[in-house]
Amino acid sequence: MTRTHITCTINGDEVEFLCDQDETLLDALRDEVGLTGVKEGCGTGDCGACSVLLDGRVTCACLVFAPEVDGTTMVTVEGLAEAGQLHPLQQCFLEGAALQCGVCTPGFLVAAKALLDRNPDPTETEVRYALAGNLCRCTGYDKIIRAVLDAAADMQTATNGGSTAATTA
Amino acid sequence: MATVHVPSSLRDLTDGVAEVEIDAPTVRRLIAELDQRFPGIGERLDEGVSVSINGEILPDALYEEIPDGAEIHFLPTLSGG
Amino acid sequence: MTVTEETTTSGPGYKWVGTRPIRPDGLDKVTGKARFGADLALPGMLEGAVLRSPHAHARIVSIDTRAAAAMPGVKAIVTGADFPDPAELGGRPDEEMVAANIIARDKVLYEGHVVAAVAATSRKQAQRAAAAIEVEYQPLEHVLTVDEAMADDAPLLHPDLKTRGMDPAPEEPSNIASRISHERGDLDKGFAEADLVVERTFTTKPVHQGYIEPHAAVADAGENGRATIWCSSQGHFAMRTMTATVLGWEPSKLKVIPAEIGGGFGGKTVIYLEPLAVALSAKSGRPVRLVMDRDEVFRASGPTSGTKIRVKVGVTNDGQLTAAEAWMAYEAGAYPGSPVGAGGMTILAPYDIPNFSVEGFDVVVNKPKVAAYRAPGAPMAAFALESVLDELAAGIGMDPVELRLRNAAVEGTQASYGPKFPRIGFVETLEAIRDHDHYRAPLGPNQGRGVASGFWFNAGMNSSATVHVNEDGTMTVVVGTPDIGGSRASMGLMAAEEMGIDVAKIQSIVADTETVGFNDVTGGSRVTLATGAAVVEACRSIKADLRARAAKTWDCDIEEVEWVDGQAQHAGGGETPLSLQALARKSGRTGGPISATASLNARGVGAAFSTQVCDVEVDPETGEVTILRFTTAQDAGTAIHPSYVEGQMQGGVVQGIGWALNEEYIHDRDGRMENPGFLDYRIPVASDLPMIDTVVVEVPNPAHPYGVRGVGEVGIVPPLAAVANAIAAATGCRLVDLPMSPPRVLAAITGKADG
Amino acid sequence: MDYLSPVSVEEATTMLSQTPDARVFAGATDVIPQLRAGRPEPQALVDLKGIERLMALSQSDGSWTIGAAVPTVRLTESAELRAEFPGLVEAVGLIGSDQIQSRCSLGGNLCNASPAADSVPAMIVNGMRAVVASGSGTRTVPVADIVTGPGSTSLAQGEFVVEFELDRPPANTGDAYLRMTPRTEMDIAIVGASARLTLDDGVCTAATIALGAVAPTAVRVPDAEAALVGRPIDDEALAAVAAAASEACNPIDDKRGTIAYRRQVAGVLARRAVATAAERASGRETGEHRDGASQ
Repeated sequence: MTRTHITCTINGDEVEFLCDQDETLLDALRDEVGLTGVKEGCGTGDCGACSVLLDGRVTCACLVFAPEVDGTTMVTVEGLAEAGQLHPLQQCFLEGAALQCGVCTPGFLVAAKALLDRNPDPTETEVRYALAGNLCRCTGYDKIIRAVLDAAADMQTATNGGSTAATTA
Repeated sequence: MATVHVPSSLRDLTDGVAEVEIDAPTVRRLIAELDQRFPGIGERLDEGVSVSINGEILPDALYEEIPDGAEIHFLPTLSGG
Repeated sequence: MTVTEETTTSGPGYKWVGTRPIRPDGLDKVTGKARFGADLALPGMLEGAVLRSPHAHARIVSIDTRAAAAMPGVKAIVTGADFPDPAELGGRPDEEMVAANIIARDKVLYEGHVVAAVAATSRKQAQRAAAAIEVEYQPLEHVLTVDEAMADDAPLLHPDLKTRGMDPAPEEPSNIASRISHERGDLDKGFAEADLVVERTFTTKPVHQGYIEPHAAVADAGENGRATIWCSSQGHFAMRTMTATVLGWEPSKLKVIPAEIGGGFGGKTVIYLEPLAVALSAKSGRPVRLVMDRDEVFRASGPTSGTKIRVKVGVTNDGQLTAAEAWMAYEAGAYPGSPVGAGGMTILAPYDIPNFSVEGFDVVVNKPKVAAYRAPGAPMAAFALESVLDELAAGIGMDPVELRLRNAAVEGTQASYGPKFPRIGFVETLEAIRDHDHYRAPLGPNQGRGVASGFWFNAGMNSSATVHVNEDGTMTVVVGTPDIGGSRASMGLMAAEEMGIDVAKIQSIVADTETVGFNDVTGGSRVTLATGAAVVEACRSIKADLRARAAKTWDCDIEEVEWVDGQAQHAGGGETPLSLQALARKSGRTGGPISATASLNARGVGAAFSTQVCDVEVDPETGEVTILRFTTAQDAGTAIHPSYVEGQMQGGVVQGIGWALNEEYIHDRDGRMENPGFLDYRIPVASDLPMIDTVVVEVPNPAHPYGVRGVGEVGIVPPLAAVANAIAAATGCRLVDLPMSPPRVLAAITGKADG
Repeated sequence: MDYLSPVSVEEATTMLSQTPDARVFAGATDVIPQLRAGRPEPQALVDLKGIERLMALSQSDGSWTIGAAVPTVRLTESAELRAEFPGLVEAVGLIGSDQIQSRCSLGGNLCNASPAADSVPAMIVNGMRAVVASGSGTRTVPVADIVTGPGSTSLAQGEFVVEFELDRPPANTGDAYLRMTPRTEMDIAIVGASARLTLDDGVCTAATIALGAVAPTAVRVPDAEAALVGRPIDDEALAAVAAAASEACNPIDDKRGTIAYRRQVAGVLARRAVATAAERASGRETGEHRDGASQ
């Protein structure tokens, strides 16, 4: 089968790769582009471990055909930190012990970024529903939800330039 | 003299006897004594079994000394999940 | 960082133990750099696929691989004939079972049982070739539940299987692999003394560990009869041992390199793909990667047992438990080895009951062979017992925590499974819940509150650790127990405490089977205890070495040198202290590199207890159950890294909630799993849950240098009953069959209204 | 499988006529799992998202036009659409996670022809029409006439839905959708119920009620509708709705639910959906959603 040539932007870089026409974006990112931070937990869109931002929208890479992404812009977990500076979500996940095994973490971080991009000050309930497409079997979600709320508060503080302490209690 | 409690899973070898008194200085000798009395039990106690002496569970007790009057239990070695 | 969970610290004034530093592997895990099982690719690597049985029980008449082998890109195919006959391995029976489970020979025993495996130049090619293998099956009758399997005329899975533990030993084979029993006192007398006796029968379905990372293995077999395996597991040494057994190799011919592991909960203590990958690599001469799909994980890797448990307990009006009787049958899956033994040992363990009898059966059925799952065997047992205790408490008008307190095992109580308990913290967990504001918070209409407790042994087992002092005064801690939930951090904390240096100066790593001494699996809540003890012991050797070197430097006796705050100090104060860094820099001139290893089979395992309280709201018209609030109190001994202790407690609770409410294996009449995916195998999602409040009770384990008990497992033991008891309080309906899904709950409510 | 990406309706119909064994898709959220589960591979996959008309969302004085491939997140983000059709937006918002919402579409949710599709009862009660294209032009059909059974539709080979037409509601009209799932999210409806009511001074002047997941296709419940029209929405009327809805079920026992459960809960949800729709129609609704989304 003829392989398809794709040009797209991933994590700020122009990337070209070849893929099969019926290959999923998940397989292409992992096997053709080498971005193995994007994880396969189910391959059917039920766990969110392969979450990426595709033209700004959070999407399961396992439910996208690779040829669809020609000309698009994507962000994966590998692109969250900028210039060596961790994203506040990454920092809060670390400080808040919001990961145990860590395999769901890339998907959670990407989905949480999508949430905070459109809703910088979510309630606990909003965070829980926004992250319902990401399964975690280790943490019981408690510390993940707190970390996202903490990150939102940190980002609000940074944006407002204020010095209010961020708390989630 | 120590009191040895035989787990139910081994009582097919002890004719249903659940408790025996044995005089042995170490766990290794105690198992040998048991095997003399109940042939075949030594092999079954050789693997996958922990020894409890007076409540302390000892996974590597073969050379452990047995105090007088000790309560000895054999437990399956459980690992967990 | 605001920490809202409660921690009751009763331990001595540690400097590092009990703090919450960022875990050493955290950065790689939030940036996508961490390499899990499926993330490794080698030059020239082939991709594999596995052909699995579509039948629950069938004889394999023939396997024809010729057409598949001729397909483009196909480099190797293996079937059962390529492996040693398990019966001739000369190993223990359980090793034969592992081997037979890896690949079928003449019979398949469950849907998903491996029949063949293929390596090809792409995964798709391998899958197509696997589908092109022609297998002729002769379907056989199957059994799916303990009732079916224990019936007199049941079709047999293993024609030679005779029940162990029966007296007299049975002459006829059956599907009952073994019987266990425990008894004490006089049952009839005990029940006669009771004012109230409750007897009920409970059932639970098989449930899966549900780790998010599917099994994966890469193998590279060389021409010198050796092979290297990269895989994610709970213990690479165990993977090596088991893989070698199945292949008929010497373990030392295999090197296993641990990948990061994406969850295990017991399910990754066993092998599935590793021997297939090695065999395919040996046959093709190229590295081979095998990765399970999610549906393969469900169909063919170990869930835990479905069970049927009958419990009868008697109590006096003043709350003394007088007698208990339990009959327990656990599905083992296709090969013997259900956790009924642990179920029978744990079911009564939290309580001091003078008269009891426990009888359990390990029963084979045509489902995947069960694997360990977090406190294996205990949650279903506790579901049964703790539900009955709830009913007894209600029946005599006593607070359910009070009933448990009156009968709780304490130091010196002879445990139902044999020995006397050392110092344990069960009472403290009960008091923590009784005194928690949650326990007194008001409830609204259709809401109910339930409590339950649980026990787990925890494990010790073998661990080795090596500690190096680097030339810059930092330290490297090398362990061989995979880090699933933050154990690198807790190893670092114990080493920091021991050495008196900043935890940031300690790097903890998990090394392969050739780089560190033997280690048993990460399981049984044992790593912080056992590997931690090895790390502490190695650090103490290093401290002794450092003191000796300082003594030589100062020309004094070693007894005059103390190790305080990360430096050698002269007891008389006459010398300038020597820091770790200073001693490290000069190590080449004072005796060479500073390094120590400790290996041990850990003693002093501390038993773990948990008590939990749960509030639910039940929609009386739909049966929908909402978890409103949940608090768990657990004795951790000492919380080395409290955040990860809380995380273990919360994770265990939520797995238990899933088990209680919605998780189950659903099989059709042909024995095929109907819900092998995360859409219909419903593990809890974030929006299903409230925060899980934790109370870390610390009753230090006197046998561990830092009082550690182990925290990984016991949290999953109480929730099944806690949720059931809360539903009973909300609806007046006692649910005895899991899961308590909306149709079941509504049927109970409707049945009560009709009745 | 070939991946084809037409940029016009005409190009797509041509492709489909040239490749009879082709399957159209929009978000691929059903196609990929089905292929993975072993469904036969088509010769070609035709991605409809490159066609501007299928990705357009517009409103005029009298109606909305929703492209068949518009990802549902654009519908749930539309404050205007939510204000006019809160029940429809609730339904599409339940189709899956945020990840799925970025991709799934009304066209896909309808044409996948699952009896449990969340958006379909809501589309039916709102009288939505599907504009269907083929080589010979377009035709307009009620949404209720598209699905004929589990996995099957009335669309001919080579036909696909281009867009949906949705008339703006008359005054004092409200709709609602409720579903029963064991989990709060990431689940398939065991029962779904949609209702739309128009009130005049507290008296119901029009009612449509449809159920999902209780029959081979989504079903209207005429007896429940008849029990409402011309009456106030009181307990008696609601009880009649519940009874009629249970009666209208033709469910199966399957891994997700039993016949008895589906019948019983269909009545409950139909009654609750009617009550919510009535509140909305009378402007009394307070509008707190469990997912925290504001009205």
